[in-house]
Amino acid sequence: MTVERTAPRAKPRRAATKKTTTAAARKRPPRPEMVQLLTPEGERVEHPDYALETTPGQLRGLYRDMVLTRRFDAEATALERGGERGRGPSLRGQEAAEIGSGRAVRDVDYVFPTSGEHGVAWCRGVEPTLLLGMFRGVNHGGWDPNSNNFHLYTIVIGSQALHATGYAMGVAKDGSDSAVVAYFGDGASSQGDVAEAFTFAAVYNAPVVFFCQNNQWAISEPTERQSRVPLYQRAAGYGFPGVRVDGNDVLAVLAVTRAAAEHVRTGQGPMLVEAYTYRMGAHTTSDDPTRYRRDEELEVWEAKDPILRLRRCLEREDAADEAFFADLERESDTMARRVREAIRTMPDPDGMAIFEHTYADGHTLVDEERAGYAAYLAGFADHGAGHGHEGV
Amino acid sequence: MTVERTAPRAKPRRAATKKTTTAAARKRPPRPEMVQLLTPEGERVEHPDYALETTPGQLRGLYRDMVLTRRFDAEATALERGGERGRGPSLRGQEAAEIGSGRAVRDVDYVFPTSGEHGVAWCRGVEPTLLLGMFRGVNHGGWDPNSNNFHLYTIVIGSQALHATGYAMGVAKDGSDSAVVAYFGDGASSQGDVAEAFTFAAVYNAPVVFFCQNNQWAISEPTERQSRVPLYQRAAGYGFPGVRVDGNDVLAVLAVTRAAAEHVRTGQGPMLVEAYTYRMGAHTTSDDPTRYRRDEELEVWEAKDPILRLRRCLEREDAADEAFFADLERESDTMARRVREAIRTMPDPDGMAIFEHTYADGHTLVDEERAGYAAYLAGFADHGAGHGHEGV
Amino acid sequence: MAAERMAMAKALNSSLRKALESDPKVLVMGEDVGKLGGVFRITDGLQKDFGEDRVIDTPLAESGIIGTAIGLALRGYRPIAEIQFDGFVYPAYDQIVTQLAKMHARSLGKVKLPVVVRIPFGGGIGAVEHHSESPEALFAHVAGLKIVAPGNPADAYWMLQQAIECDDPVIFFEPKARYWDKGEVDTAGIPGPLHAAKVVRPGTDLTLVAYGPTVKTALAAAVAAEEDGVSLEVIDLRSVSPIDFDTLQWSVEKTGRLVVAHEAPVFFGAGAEVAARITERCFYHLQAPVLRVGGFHAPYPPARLEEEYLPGLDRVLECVDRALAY
Amino acid sequence: MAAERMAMAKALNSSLRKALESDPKVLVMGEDVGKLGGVFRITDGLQKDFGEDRVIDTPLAESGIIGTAIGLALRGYRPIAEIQFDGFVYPAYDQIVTQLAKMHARSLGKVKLPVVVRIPFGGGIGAVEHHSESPEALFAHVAGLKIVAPGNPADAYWMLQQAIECDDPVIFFEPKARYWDKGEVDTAGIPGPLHAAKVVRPGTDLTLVAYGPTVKTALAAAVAAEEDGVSLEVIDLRSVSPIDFDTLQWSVEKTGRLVVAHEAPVFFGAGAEVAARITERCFYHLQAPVLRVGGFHAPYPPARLEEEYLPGLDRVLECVDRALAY
Ligand SMILES: Cc1ncc(C[n+]2csc(CCOP(=O)(O)OP(=O)(O)O)c2C)c(N)n1
Ligand SMILES: Cc1ncc(C[n+]2csc(CCOP(=O)(O)OP(=O)(O)O)c2C)c(N)n1
Ligand SMILES: [Mg+2]
Ligand SMILES: [Mg+2]
Repeated sequence: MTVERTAPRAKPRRAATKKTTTAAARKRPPRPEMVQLLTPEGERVEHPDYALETTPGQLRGLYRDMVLTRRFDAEATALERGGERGRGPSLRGQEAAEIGSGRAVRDVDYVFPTSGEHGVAWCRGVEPTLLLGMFRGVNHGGWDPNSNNFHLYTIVIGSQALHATGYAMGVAKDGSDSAVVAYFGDGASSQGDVAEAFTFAAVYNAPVVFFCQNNQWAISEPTERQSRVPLYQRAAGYGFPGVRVDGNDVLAVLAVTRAAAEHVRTGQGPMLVEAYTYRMGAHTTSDDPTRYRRDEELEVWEAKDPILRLRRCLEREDAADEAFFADLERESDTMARRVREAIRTMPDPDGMAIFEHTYADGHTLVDEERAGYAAYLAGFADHGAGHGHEGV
Repeated sequence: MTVERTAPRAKPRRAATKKTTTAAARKRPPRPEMVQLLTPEGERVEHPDYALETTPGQLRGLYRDMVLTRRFDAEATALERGGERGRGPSLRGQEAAEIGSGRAVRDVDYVFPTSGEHGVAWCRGVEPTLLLGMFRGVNHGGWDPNSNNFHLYTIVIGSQALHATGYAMGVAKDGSDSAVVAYFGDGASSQGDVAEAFTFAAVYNAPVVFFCQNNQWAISEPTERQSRVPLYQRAAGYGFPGVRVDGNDVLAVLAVTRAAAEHVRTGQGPMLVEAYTYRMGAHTTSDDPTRYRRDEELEVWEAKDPILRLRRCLEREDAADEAFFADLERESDTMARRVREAIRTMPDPDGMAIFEHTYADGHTLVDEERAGYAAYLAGFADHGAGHGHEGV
Repeated sequence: MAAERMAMAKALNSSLRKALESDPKVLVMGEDVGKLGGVFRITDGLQKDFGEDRVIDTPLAESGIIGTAIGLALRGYRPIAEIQFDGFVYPAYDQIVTQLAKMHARSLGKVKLPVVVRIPFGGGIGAVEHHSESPEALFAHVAGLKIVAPGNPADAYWMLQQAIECDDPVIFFEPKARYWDKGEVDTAGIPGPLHAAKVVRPGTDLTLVAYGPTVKTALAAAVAAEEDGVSLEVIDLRSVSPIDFDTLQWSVEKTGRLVVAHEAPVFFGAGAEVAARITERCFYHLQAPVLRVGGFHAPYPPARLEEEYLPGLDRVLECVDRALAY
Repeated sequence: MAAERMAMAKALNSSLRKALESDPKVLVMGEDVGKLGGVFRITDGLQKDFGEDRVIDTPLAESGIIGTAIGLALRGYRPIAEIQFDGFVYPAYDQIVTQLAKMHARSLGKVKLPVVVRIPFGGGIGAVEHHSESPEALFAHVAGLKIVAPGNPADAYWMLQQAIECDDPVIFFEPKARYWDKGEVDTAGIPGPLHAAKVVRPGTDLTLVAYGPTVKTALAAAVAAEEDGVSLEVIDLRSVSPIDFDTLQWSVEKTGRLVVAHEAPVFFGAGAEVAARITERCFYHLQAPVLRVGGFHAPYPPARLEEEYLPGLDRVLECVDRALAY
């Protein structure tokens, strides 16, 4: 597998999307900066380095993944608007980047997400309602990363790139052929930790795919505030390949991530994938994108919607019938109900939970504070509602 | 000015050094990965991108700078061996990198050293004995950076790359045409701070030259422990040019740094210069290089000695006579004596100095501790030598 | 008359505006401080009025923000850097404690670094991890820094002005849970010294010290205690480095009892330093040990548990009761 | 008989060797720990015997060292990371306090991070800036970490063994000025609990607490005081998080007086926490306030001033005198 490397350029070049191509042209298209296998119109295109064979069933599966992911995200966001606590980022628009990459890796591979890869979590088989605890404010994650080889969400941006690299160093020591995937955003690419992860991964030849979701924005800051050249180019300076893929094209993301995982697990060291996509919603429910971006931009990207695109492909290729779409809508509604129900019935943790899990092997101060707090609570039980002045 | 960018490569390619070149070949030599204008044999070669006109006087000046720098360094190191406190890195072998770059910039430019650029300090006109205070243990630097536009030595590796970048952002705001130079080592290139400096400098188009002295070693670790591709290539991934120069060739370093400074001061944003050189001595007086590197390596590099090389050139071009070399030796001896004398007579700071300069605007706790300590000392004055048990 | 009732967020915004107006060397920098006006809108409208050159959106790298702020200060600027949330200051910790705090001393006084680091801190806003921490003790231990935290809009306005004018680096902790609380701000007034503690409610039976978000709790506790016939003297510490021990001593010599409340974990927190020093200064006056109430030795908990974790009214009053029981 | 007289450096080296031998998951990593054997030679010979795969020279990036150590721990390894000097730990501070300390809690106990961070700390070796600091308080305030510091070779050997066996992250502070001091080490012995303080010299008039490099000073002070007819009970704290307050309380209830000595600055240092808590526990037993002697509120000074800065014998004795004067 070869990966293009081009000289720095002030503005990213958009891959040309042709409506019609002759067979000859399809055989040897010019190598575009961004890998694309599916145009926004749902038409297949070929790429010299990345081929992908698909069955109609696989296409439907990817479509279902994306639809359910979007619905899950919408539901979680709506609950927050409805007054539920917590703030989580919305991934609307990034379903192809998440599902394509999530479906590219195997069970034995290991994924380090940043803090909102619900789509990847879905692919890993993580029970969706487990993801809600942290945004509902009942825990900070709390699932077992080893159950699905899906690490906890990491909120401090960039940190997990190092954890993934260390994990991959361990994989290499074990002689295992697992691939490790580290997700991060365009904004996070500026963090020193991500650069150090690049350095360590390259020097130790660690089997880690750095998967950067460039959704054009870091809250209110456009990607140009992080780099004046396309982000995938950063890899070359650290001695490993980088590639940009159309992040709204689930087939291209799947093919490229699969190739990247193969690259790293065959001992060639790390690889960077930049998925060029777009955050269609607000950063969080308390964000207000009208302050910093224009409606026209959203319109441009709505035309490239990853779900719409695959639907057009399914229709074009006659890979799905009406019943499929109707069934999926029902499934989606059911899932939404289940999410709402799960949120509604999610029990608040017991107050004493504060004193659990700070240490694995115990700590006398925690014991002392636990006992003190229990006595304090017992005081209320003895004397009624205490001073009754809670609420400041 | 164009700067080569090549694809990553596992091993740095050495620039070919030819003994004889035809006029035609000298006009259009193949563009080597590393810029060189003077062979180890002291013969001039040309480079398509970097020309340098020199007078015999200038060559003698550079030679003098290097000889005095080496002598200063040797003297400082010897004093430590002689039992003086403190530990400072030795720069032997890196005189061309320091003098070439130090002489390439103007008075209005601003230099951020790491912690041992005595040669650069010399070029900036910093009184040499001022540099000794920190290694003698009487202060942490203490010179006024603005006197010579030469910042304090920074020991925590990589930090100063950000200070230089911020300073350069200020220069740009002021509309000044100063160039800023940030020195760091091959080891320091792995620090997140250096990567963040690259990001900030590129995004704000800051007029900063990143000058990396790749002396092949970070204490006991070879440069391959930091990167699997040549370090100058890192710049391209951040969107600015990087170039490797023969760091033992004072003429090439001068020409390249001058061009880089010109590049940054003309609003083209940052540039990275990697000076490919060698640390001939131990890292510090308490280091033991025999544990990690082989004598043969040192021999190879001794043949490329930067001072020897320029001496050969001076002789070849008849640019200096016996008297010049004799005078320089005397000057060097005098300077050495002056350094020894300065060290010997350097007064210990007063104990109360601890309470100075923590704050510019004062702090009541410092006042309280100062008063308390003064009273404590006064107690001894009153009662003789106190308990007389000092010395644990 | 320049006195006006406004929220702390507005007071901070006005104070930044004032500084940008009065000194062309003042800069505001941080993540999302420009067009968005910061995630809490503290810098709202400033980039529009002062330009991108003075109100600067930075790359997402906290070490880079502080490191370049230091460089800008070396060039003669007076940068005010915003760290988006308390829990994101740690990537900048090295630049703050090793460079920002020490460069003045390293230069034997030749270099001054008038940098203000604004950090919204504390909990009570129902946020996810890293958005509710109180790291002030981690900076107060480090010589070369000054640490302050306003407890009301007027102090927010004036203390920020004074921090910006100060030639030393100041870590300016803003109690984010109090951003929308209103108070009288007299922008024409004459402020007291930046590092002086203030008796915000006089009392006779026990001194209750708080700062930042806990000042409001302490005042509420004093009201509640009064109903029970107990007179609390509430002191707003305002400055965590230096600490105004003189004012505390004066109060404790009168009341004989001291309770310190802060959101940060009690272990190695500001309360420990206050307790140790006041006990030394007031050994013969104290009728009870200095007691501390604050966060537990645990990571800041998820939102649904923060009421349990934080020193709320009941926990403060219980601590006061314990001190009075001696 | 496995008892042998050896320097602390040798004891640490033997302890690492033992750990590498007994558990294939144990790794040693850091800057220059391989061929060079570390700048203090604590890892001398380990790479030669256990290979580059287990004794790993890392790139020069402290955040990267701790961040990848966390990843290795997640994969089932037990990394022992060396930070070359105290003053170079801050670039890793974020990974330590935000990730290493909190991941166990974040996972509700599902993830364990048995990582040891070895840091040579303290002054007295005549070094340049950043090579003599005592940052333990900056870690002790952070829940999720355990902090220990041995004061003699035997403790160095055993406490390191125990730290490596511990399933929690441990910051292991090594008193570098004591590396070459010798003591008896019984590698066949049975060590006491890792976090227990030890009475290293019994006494009756005043309790003197120290840890790491100041234990030696405290013992010397006790000898000197004895000449003056004063009996000091010296306690080696050994653990800074948790702190064994029970042992301190037991001693102070007997002596009625307590002095805490450490090299770190007094302000917000470990002495503050000890003073606050022991005053609370022993309020009616204390005949004097708990006094603290340690570093000043200033950056660690240049080598020629460190004797003035450090709590040496005279300053400790003067503090003891002050406590006895109550
Ligand atoms: C170290 C750190 N600084 C700041 C933040 C606050 N923050 C959360 S998300 C975000 C934007 C991240 O942008 P990007 O990396 O592009 O990811 P996206 O949200 O666009 O997926 C910021 C600044 C953080 N979480 N961590
Ligand atoms: C953050 C940090 N970590 C570790 C050190 C200790 N240290 C001092 S010099 C050095 C090697 C630096 O190597 P390099 O950057 O190549 O510079 P050189 O000494 O070779 O010029 C190390 C590890 C330090 N000064 N700062
Ligand atoms: Mg983004
Ligand atoms: Mg080097």
